[in-house]
Amino acid sequence: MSAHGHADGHLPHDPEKATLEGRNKILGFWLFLGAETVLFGTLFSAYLALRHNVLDGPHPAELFQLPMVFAATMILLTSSLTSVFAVQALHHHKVKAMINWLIVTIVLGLGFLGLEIYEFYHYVQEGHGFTTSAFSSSFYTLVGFHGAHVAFGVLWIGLLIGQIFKKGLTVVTAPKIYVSAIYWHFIDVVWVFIFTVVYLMGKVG
Amino acid sequence: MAAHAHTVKRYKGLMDWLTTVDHKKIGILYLIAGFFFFLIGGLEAILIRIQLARPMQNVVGEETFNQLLTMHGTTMIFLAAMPMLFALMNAVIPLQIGARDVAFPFLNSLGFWTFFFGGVLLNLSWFAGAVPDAGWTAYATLSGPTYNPGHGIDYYVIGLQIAGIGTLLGGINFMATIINMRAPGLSFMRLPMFTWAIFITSALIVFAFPVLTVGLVALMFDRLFQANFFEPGTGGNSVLWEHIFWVFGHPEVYILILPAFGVISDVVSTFSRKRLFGYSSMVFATVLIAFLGFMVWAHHMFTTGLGPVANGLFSIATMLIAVPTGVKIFNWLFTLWGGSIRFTTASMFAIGFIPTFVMGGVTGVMLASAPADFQYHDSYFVVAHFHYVIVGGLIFGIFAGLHYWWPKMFGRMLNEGLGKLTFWTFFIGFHLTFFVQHFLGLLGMPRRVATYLPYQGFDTMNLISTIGAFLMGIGTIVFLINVFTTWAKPRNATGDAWEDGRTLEWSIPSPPPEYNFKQTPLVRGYDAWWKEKMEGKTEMIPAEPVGSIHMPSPSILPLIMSIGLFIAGFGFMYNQLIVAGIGLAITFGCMLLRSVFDDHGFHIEPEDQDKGVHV
Amino acid sequence: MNRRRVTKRLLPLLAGFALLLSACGREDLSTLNPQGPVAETQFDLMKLSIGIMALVVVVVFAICIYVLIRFRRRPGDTSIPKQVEGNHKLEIIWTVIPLALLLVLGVPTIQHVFGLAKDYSKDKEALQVKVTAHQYWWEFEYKDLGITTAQELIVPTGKKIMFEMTGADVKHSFWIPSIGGKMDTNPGTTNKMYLEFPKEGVFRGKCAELCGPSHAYMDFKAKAVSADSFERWVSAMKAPAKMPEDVEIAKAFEAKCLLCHAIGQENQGSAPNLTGIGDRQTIGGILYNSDVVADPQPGDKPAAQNLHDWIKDPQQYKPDNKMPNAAENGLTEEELTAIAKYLADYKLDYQSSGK
Amino acid sequence: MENNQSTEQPTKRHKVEGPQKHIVAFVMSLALTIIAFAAVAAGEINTTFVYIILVTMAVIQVFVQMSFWMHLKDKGHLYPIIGIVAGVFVVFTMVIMAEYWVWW
Repeated sequence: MSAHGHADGHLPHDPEKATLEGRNKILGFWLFLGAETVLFGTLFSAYLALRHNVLDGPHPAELFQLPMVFAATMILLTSSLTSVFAVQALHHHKVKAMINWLIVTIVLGLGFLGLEIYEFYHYVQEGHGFTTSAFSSSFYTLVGFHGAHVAFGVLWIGLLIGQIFKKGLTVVTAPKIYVSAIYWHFIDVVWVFIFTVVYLMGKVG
Repeated sequence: MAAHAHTVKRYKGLMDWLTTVDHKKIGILYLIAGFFFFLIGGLEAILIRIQLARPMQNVVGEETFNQLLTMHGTTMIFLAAMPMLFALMNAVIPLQIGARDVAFPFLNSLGFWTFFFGGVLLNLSWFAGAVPDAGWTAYATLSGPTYNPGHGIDYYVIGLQIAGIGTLLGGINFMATIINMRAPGLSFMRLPMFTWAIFITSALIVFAFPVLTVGLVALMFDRLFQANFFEPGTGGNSVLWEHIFWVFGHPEVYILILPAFGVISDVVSTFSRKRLFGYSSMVFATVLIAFLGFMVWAHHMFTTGLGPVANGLFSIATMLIAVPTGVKIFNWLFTLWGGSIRFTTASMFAIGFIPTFVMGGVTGVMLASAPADFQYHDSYFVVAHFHYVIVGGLIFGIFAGLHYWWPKMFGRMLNEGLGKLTFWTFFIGFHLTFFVQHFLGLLGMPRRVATYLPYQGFDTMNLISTIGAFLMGIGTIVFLINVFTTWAKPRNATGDAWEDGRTLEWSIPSPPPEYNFKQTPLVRGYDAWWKEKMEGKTEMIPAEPVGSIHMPSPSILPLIMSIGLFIAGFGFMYNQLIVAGIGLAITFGCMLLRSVFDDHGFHIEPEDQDKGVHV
Repeated sequence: MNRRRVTKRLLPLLAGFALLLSACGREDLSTLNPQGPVAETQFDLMKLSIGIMALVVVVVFAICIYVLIRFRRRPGDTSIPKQVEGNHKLEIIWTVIPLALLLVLGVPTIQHVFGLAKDYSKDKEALQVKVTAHQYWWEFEYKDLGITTAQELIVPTGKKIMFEMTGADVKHSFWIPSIGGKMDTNPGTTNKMYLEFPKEGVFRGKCAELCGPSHAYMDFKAKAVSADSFERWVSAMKAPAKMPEDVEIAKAFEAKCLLCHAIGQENQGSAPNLTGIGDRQTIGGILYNSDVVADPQPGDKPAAQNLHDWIKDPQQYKPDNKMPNAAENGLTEEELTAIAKYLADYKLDYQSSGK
Repeated sequence: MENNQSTEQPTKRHKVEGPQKHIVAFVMSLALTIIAFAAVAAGEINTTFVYIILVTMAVIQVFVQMSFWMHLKDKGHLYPIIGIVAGVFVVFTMVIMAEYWVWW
C-alpha cells in the first residue's frame, strides 16, 4: 500500500504507523537516535576528560549559576510534556489541539534558547570564551551541540505546523509529527545529563 | 511506465543516473566511484613502493611520501573499500530479502552523493597543493594547527566529515531495510549470511561513525576556531584524539571485514553446492565479533602508556576475538568438506581468502599480546598484519563478491580466463608484497618511513615487496580489461547465473527489473531459492497477486544537497564564512523542499511490468 | 650495479632467502636478536605466540588443501552433496581448543604486562633518564647527575635504566629494538619504561611514530659502557666546556651555534647539546662517522667531513628540521671547516680500552 | 508493499489514551530534578554521596521519560530499545576511557 492510498480516506487509529513508509521512518529515526546517543556520549567523554583544565579561565564552580540552569531545565521539561500532549492529540485526531500544543512547545523551546544565549553571553563576559581553555572549548562544544539541536527542533516543528495547516493530518504528515516529538524528548533526555554532569557536578567540583 | 494519479518525470541518460533512487543503480554508482578511488589509492601505493624499493632513494621527497601514505590509507579505507562494500550491499541486500527497494531510497541516493563529494573534496587537495600528511590516523598534535599550519589536514577533516554523513545514512538505511522490509516468511534466522553480515556491519556503522564525527568536529574546531581539545599547551590532550579515533577506528576494521565474511559465506556455500555449515554459530560469531569490536580499541595504543591494567584488559579482550573468528574459518572449511567444489574466479578468491585471512588473523593474536606488541607496534610487522587482513581479507572478499554478483548486477558473465589471471597475479603479488614485511618489522624497520639507511638488512625484502606491488597492479589492470571486454558483449547471464544459486537474488532475472520482484516471494526456509529448486520448482511461490507496483520518484535533490555540503566545506576551510553559509543554505533548502513537497512516487501497472526485462 | 645483479640472481629463491634473513638480522637492531632481558622476555613471548599460531596455520592449511583436492567437482558432476546443517561436537571442539590456546598465551602475557611495567623511578640503584623527543632529535637528561646529552644515550651495563619520556612537539616513539620494545613520547604527558643493557656495545634506536617529513631519519644510538667508563663519562661531561682555540672561530661558534645549541652543562639550549660530539657514532643520527664506528661501511665519512656536510646544509639530510643552513646562518666556509674540525675533535676520553 | 514481518505493526491497544500517565511522568521528572538540584544547593553533603545521588536521579529520570514519553514501554519497540541500549553501551566504555585512560 502506498502512502497516498490512505491520504484522502479515513484516518486510521495510529496514523503514524499506518504505512510501511511511516513505520520505516519511525524505526530509522530511532536508529538515528542511537547514533545521536553515541555522538553526545563522545562529546560528554571529551568534556569529562578535559573539564579540569581551566587554565586562567574561571572554574566551573564559580562560573555556573544554578537558578538559571534550573529555569532552563524547567522550561525544557515542560516543553517535553507539551510535545507528548501534541502526540496524544494526534492519536485522537484532534488537529487543532495538536497544533496548539506544538506551538506551546516551540515557544518554550525558544525560551530555552534565549536563556542559553544569555548564559553564553554572560560567560564570555566573565572571561570564559570558546578559546580560553580545554575546559571552555569542550563545554561550549557539548552544550552548543545541544543548543543547535534545540534550534533545529524549533525550526523543524515550525515547518511541520505549516505543513499541517496546508495538508492536514494524513498518514504522510502524522509520522513526521510523531518523529519530531521523539526527537524533542531525546533532546530533553540529553539535557538531563547535561545539567547533571556539566552543571551540577561542576558545581560540586 | 504509466503513472497512476501522479505524473512523475522520469529521466534518461546522464540525468537518470544523477537522479536515480533505485538501489541497483546506486550500487553501480558506488562501484564505479569506489573503484575509481581504488585505482587512485593503488597508484599511491605503487609510488610508495617505488620510493622504498631501494635504500636512500629520493624518487618522491619525504613530504610527498607522507602525503602519499596518508592519502593511500584514507582513500583505500573510506573511499575505496567502504564504497565497494556499499556497492555490493546496494546491489544485493534488497534482492536477498525479497524487497523492491531499500527503506529510504532518497537517503540512499543522498548517502552516495555525500560520500562522492566528500571523496572528491579530499582528493582535490592534490590540486590545491595542500595534502594531508599526518597519516590516516591523523594523530594530534602532528595534525594540529601548531605543527600542521597548512590546509592539508583541513581537507582530511572536512572531506571525511562529508563522506561520513553518507556512510552513517547508509548504515541506518540498511538496518531499517533489513528489519522492516523482509519478505513474508523470511525470519532473521533464515537470512542469507551476507545479509546478516551487512545487518551487523550497519549497526557498527551507526554506533561507530558518530564517534569519528565528534573527533573530526573537535579537530576542525582546534584547527579553524582555535579550540583546545588536543593542544597540550592550552590544557588539551593529544591522547584523547587517539582514543576517539580508535573507538571509531577499531569497529571500522570490522565494518570492513564483516561484509567480506558474508560474501565468503555465500560464495563458498554456492560453489560447493552445500548449505553453510553451522549457520547459527556463524550468526552468533558475527554478533560476538561486533560486540567485542567495541571493547578492544586500546590495543592500537599499547605503547601510548595507558598502564598495565588497561594493556592487560585490552590484550585479553583482543585475544578473545580470535575465538568467533576461528569458528567462522572452520565453518567455511567444513562447508567445503563433502561438497562439490567448482573453481570459478569468485570461488578461487573466496578459497584464497581463507588461508590468507588466517595468516592475518594469527598475526593479530600475536599483536594482541601487549608486551610483544611493544616490539611489533608501528613497525612493518603491523603493516604486514593489517594488509593481510584488509587486502587479503576484505579486497579478496570484494573481488569474490564482484565476480559472483557481476552477472546479477550487469546481466553479463565476466570472462573466467581473465578472471583467473586476475586471481593468480593478485594473489601471488599480494603475498610477495606483504609476507616479507613481517620480517622487515621484526628486523627493526619502523613503518611510515620515507626511506631507510642501507646495511640494515632491509634492502632485499623491500625490493621483493615492490615487485609484488607491481604484480598486484597488473592483477587490477587485468580485472579492468575483463570488465571492459565483457561490457562490449551482449547480455548473456541467466537468472540463476551460476546454476547453484541458493538465495532469493538468483530467482529473478539478471539484471533484475527495476521493481525487482513482480510478486513478493514467500520464503519457506533458509536458502529459500535452493529449497524451491530442490522441490523441482522453477520460481518462488508468490506471497501476493500480480498488481500495480509502487515506486519512489527519482530526485535531483540529493546531488544538490551534497554539492551544498561540498561548497560549505570549502567555505569553512578557507575561512570564507559567507561561502560556507551559502553552501549550508543550499543543503538545508533542499531538505526543506524535500519536507514540504511529498513524494508520492508512481506506479508500474501489470501490463507494463515485463517491458525491457531480460529473460 | 653489482648488487642489483646479485639480487636478480636471487629472485627465484626469494621466499627462502627471506626466511633465512629472519633468522639473524643485525645484532644491534633486530628484535629477533635480543641483547637485553626486556627484549628477551618479549622475544620469548613472540616465540610462544608464533609457535601457537604456526600450529593453527598448519591445521587450517592442511584441512584446506585436503578439502580442495578431495572435494573438487568432476566435470559433468550434477550430484547434490548432502546438505549438512552443522555438527555440535565439532563446533564445540573448535571453540574450546582456541580458548585453551589463548589461555596458554594469555597467562604469560598478563604476567609480562605487569612485569615490564615495573616502576624503578624511586629505586636508588636504577639510573633515571628523562627522554624528550623533538622533531627530529632525542634529548637525554640524567636528572640525578645534572647532565644533558643528545642523540647518543650513554648507559652503564648491569643497571636498570628507568626512562621518563615525553614529547616536546608532536608524538614520537622511543625504540631500541634489540634492547626492548617501544614506548611513545606523548606531548603533554609522561610515560615510564625501564630497560637493561647487560652487554657493552652500541645499539640502534629509532623513532617509531610518524612525526613529520624526517621521521625516517630520527635515529639515535644507545651506547652501553662499563660502570667505570660511565663514571668517567659523567665527570667528563660535567667538566668545563672546551671552546675552539682560535678566538675568531670561538666567537663565530658562540654567536652562530650556541644561540640554540649548548656545550657543557651550564645552560641547555633548544637544540642538541654538543658536548663530546666527536665521540658520537653519527652526525644527525644518520651520517655514520667512519672514524668512530666499529664497522664503517662504504660511503661513510669521517666525523669532520660529516659535520661539515651537515652544518652546510642540514635540510638536505633532515628536511623540516629547525637548523638553518650555513649560508643562512652567516657561516663562512672557513668558519664552517674550523667548527666542524673542532667538533669532530671534541672527544671525551672515558672508555678504558680505547674505541 | 505491506509486510508481515514488521515489528512496527499498528497495535490493537486502543484504550483511550489519557493525559494522566504523562502528567505522572512529568511530576516524577520534576521531583527527580528538584532532588538533584537540592542535593547540590544544600552544599554540605559528602561529594561522593552527591555524585551518587545525581547520577541515580538522572538515570531514573531518563528511564521515566524514555518509557512514558518516548513510548519505549509500548509494544513493537524492540529495535528502538536495542538501538538505544547499544548506544549507551558504547557511551559507557567511552566514559570509562575519559575518566581513567586519558591522563596519567
